[in-house]
Amino acid sequence: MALTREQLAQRVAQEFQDGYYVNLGIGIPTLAANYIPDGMQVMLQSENGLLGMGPFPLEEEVDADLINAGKQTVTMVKGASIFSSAESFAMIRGGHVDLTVLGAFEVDCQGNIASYMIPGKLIKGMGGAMDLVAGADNIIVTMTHASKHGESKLLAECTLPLTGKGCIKRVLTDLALLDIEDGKFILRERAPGVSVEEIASLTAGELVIPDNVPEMNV
Amino acid sequence: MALTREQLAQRVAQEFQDGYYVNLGIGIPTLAANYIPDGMQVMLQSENGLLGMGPFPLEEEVDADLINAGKQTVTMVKGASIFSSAESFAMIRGGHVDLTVLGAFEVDCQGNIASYMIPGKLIKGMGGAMDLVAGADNIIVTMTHASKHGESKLLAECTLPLTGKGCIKRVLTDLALLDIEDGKFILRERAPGVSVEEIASLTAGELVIPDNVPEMNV
Amino acid sequence: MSGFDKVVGSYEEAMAGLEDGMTIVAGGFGLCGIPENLIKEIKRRGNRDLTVASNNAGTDGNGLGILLEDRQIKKMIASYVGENALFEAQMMSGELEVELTPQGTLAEKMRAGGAGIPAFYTATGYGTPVGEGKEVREFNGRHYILEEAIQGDFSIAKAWKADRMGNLMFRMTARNFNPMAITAGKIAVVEVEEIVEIGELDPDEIHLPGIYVNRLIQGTFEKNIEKRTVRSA
Amino acid sequence: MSGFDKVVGSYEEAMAGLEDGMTIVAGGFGLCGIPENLIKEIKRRGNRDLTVASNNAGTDGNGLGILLEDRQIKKMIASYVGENALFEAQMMSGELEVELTPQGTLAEKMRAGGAGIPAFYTATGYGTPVGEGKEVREFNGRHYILEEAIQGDFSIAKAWKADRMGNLMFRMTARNFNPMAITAGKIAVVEVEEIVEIGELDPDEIHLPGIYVNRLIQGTFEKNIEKRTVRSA
Repeated sequence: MALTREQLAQRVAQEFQDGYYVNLGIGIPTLAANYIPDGMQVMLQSENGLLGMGPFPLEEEVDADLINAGKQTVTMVKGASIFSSAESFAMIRGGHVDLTVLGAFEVDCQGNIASYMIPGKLIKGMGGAMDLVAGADNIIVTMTHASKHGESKLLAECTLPLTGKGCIKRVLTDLALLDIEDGKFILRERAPGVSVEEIASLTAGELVIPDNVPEMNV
Repeated sequence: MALTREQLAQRVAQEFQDGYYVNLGIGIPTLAANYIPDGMQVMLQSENGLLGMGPFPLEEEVDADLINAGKQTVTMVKGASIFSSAESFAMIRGGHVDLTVLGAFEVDCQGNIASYMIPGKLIKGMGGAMDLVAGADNIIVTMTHASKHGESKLLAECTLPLTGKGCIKRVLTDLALLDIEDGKFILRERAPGVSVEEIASLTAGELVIPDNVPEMNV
Repeated sequence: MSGFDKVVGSYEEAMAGLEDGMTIVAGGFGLCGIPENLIKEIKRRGNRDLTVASNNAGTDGNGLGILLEDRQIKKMIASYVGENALFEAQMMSGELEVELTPQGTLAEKMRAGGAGIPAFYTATGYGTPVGEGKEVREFNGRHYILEEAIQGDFSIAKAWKADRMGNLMFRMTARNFNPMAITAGKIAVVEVEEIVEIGELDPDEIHLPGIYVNRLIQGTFEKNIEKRTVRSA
Repeated sequence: MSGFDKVVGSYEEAMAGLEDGMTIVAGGFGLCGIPENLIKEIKRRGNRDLTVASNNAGTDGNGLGILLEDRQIKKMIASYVGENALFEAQMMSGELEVELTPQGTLAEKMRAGGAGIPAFYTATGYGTPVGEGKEVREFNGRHYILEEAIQGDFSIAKAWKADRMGNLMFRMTARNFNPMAITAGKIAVVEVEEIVEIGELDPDEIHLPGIYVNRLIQGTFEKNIEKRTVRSA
């Protein structure tokens, strides 16, 4: 079975370590904040200028001056700090954020990522995504493995305009967790009940299948 | 008579305008703060990260955490602000300071200035001087017109390592106030009792002497 | 203190001198911390052919979005424009020129513009459409592209508190692009929620020194929220 | 919260891992806001062949000056070294390599090192010895030189107050180079006058977020004054 959004978020959260500063993109990455293991603390960075993002506010706590990068109203946890956009991206570009999780339309086995533009159809802009992928050493891309029509999004070469070149090393899809090494996808984990064959058939880029591909623990 | 240090400072202060943000170098420039005309306010920038420098502290006010760029203990005026060195030089380099006054060993009629190093003799470093001369549109250099041995310091070409190239437009010496335009010194004012001839004899760079060269009002 | 009193008497005065074809650098992120009344004044003035550098272009009917209604903006330099149907329509039709710029690069370009840095290298955008036509250089085995500073004829920004000298404090994430935007404009106009007496702000707590601010005005703000998201108790 | 608790138990622990030949980026201006106890610990450790980037090199017997006594510093990157006779002697004799760097360029190089900017252009130093051997480029008719970022194996810095997560506040002009120095080191060590509980610092008033800080220690400080200058009442 393909992972649900919640399961994807759970699996992302397994990458967290106590003391990590983490930037979570809009959508599934953000959900991962709900699955931080007990006894572990991570500080969420929001690129509009907040480190230490808390949960959504109660109705009476809503403050127009306190939003996240997705423009949602949020709160701050203890130990939070506020800074300008220049400082926020100094932090990101300078590699100070421990883990970045974001979505994508396509990735390829060269570590390229396309996530911000579909020519002629969707031109919303890259926001902070280009800075995030260029600045972070440790990035997880979360995405569906294939389109609704069964077309692979894990390609030999991205077809859409790139968000970043050669910067992605780990991809989590609804079917599998894969690393990218030396121009190949390496299959690391399968979604529960999903066969290696199914994953292989939906992966257009070169895929290395180790002898043992365990099921994810979600 | 050559101007005294106090007279030099007085003449510098005549360049102030109400509302000016001013950076005053160590020595005579700093003295100019004592001659700010009544009813006028200027804010003094100290490049170690203070805008709104006040007078020296009373004995009981001395605080090791509050010094100026000359490492002297100082105070803050109302409306002062504190910032990092990067922000301080963003301000300077970005041209936000209205007037910069600093000393020099030599200037030349190309607008070059040498102020930080005498090879083999004195190597203290440029501190903020190179940033100040590169960042400011409005700079006054204060210096003695000639050495004790009567050698001009207003040259056709600086002999010492430069602090800045082509950036000086106004020089105040103990003998004269001069502008630099099109590769020439233009004599604007004389120190009281100093003749145009004396100034000309002590100016090695090309000097333009207008018909009327008034005495300074000091 | 008259020389340091940055307070102007009206929004008309605040934006006086803005001309057709000028470049404006604007603070704000989404609708958070935007200079909403200064934008309304620009709409009232009716200046056209403006180039605006701002992270977003507002929404339909809010923020910079209202300047699109009368086609006052010729070119937007922004990182994200996805909240605005009118924007998308004008961009698709070619009426509006758009220079999509990564968010961090945009913030740094504004900072550079204010800080006398004409250009800098960044890895952001290398190998992407953003890098096309830009110089690529390797430092320590990594590729970077050259990005140039942004400067404006005007900056418009919003802060929380100011003293009459223009020393500013921002409030929470309404800080965002505002400090850099202010530094990048020849004439920096800032609207605030409260103006206090000189000396009331602790020098250590001032977020941006008044040296960068030319005109200051106290306004009242709608503070619209794009995505009100709450949890239940 | 253990993962975010940056507080270490001793100065030994604070500087653990510093090796001969490493590069240190240090905060402080003159003797103001210098990490005096961290410097003493480096002296105690006896590491040699260090490269140190710091605006000044202390004075004879104070600050970084004490590292010169045992010839621990191989190279200084500084803007002003005029307060230190031993420094001058070692420089003149060639024992000490010195890279004189304009103050603003030094501050910006440290900021760039922390901010993922490998290099930037500045007019500062163009046409002077500082510009020799550096690329010159024209932007808008003016000449600029290319300056590269500074990064260190360690940063050492001093702040006023911190919470245990390393969120920092500085006090008056003791701020100076400290924030940038901290961002530019792989391992950033900060000593402070007071450590408060998490949540005690207002998020809007934090000068540097704890994300940049790896190790934190509370110390007591001599705070020597180079030029005590007073006026009479």
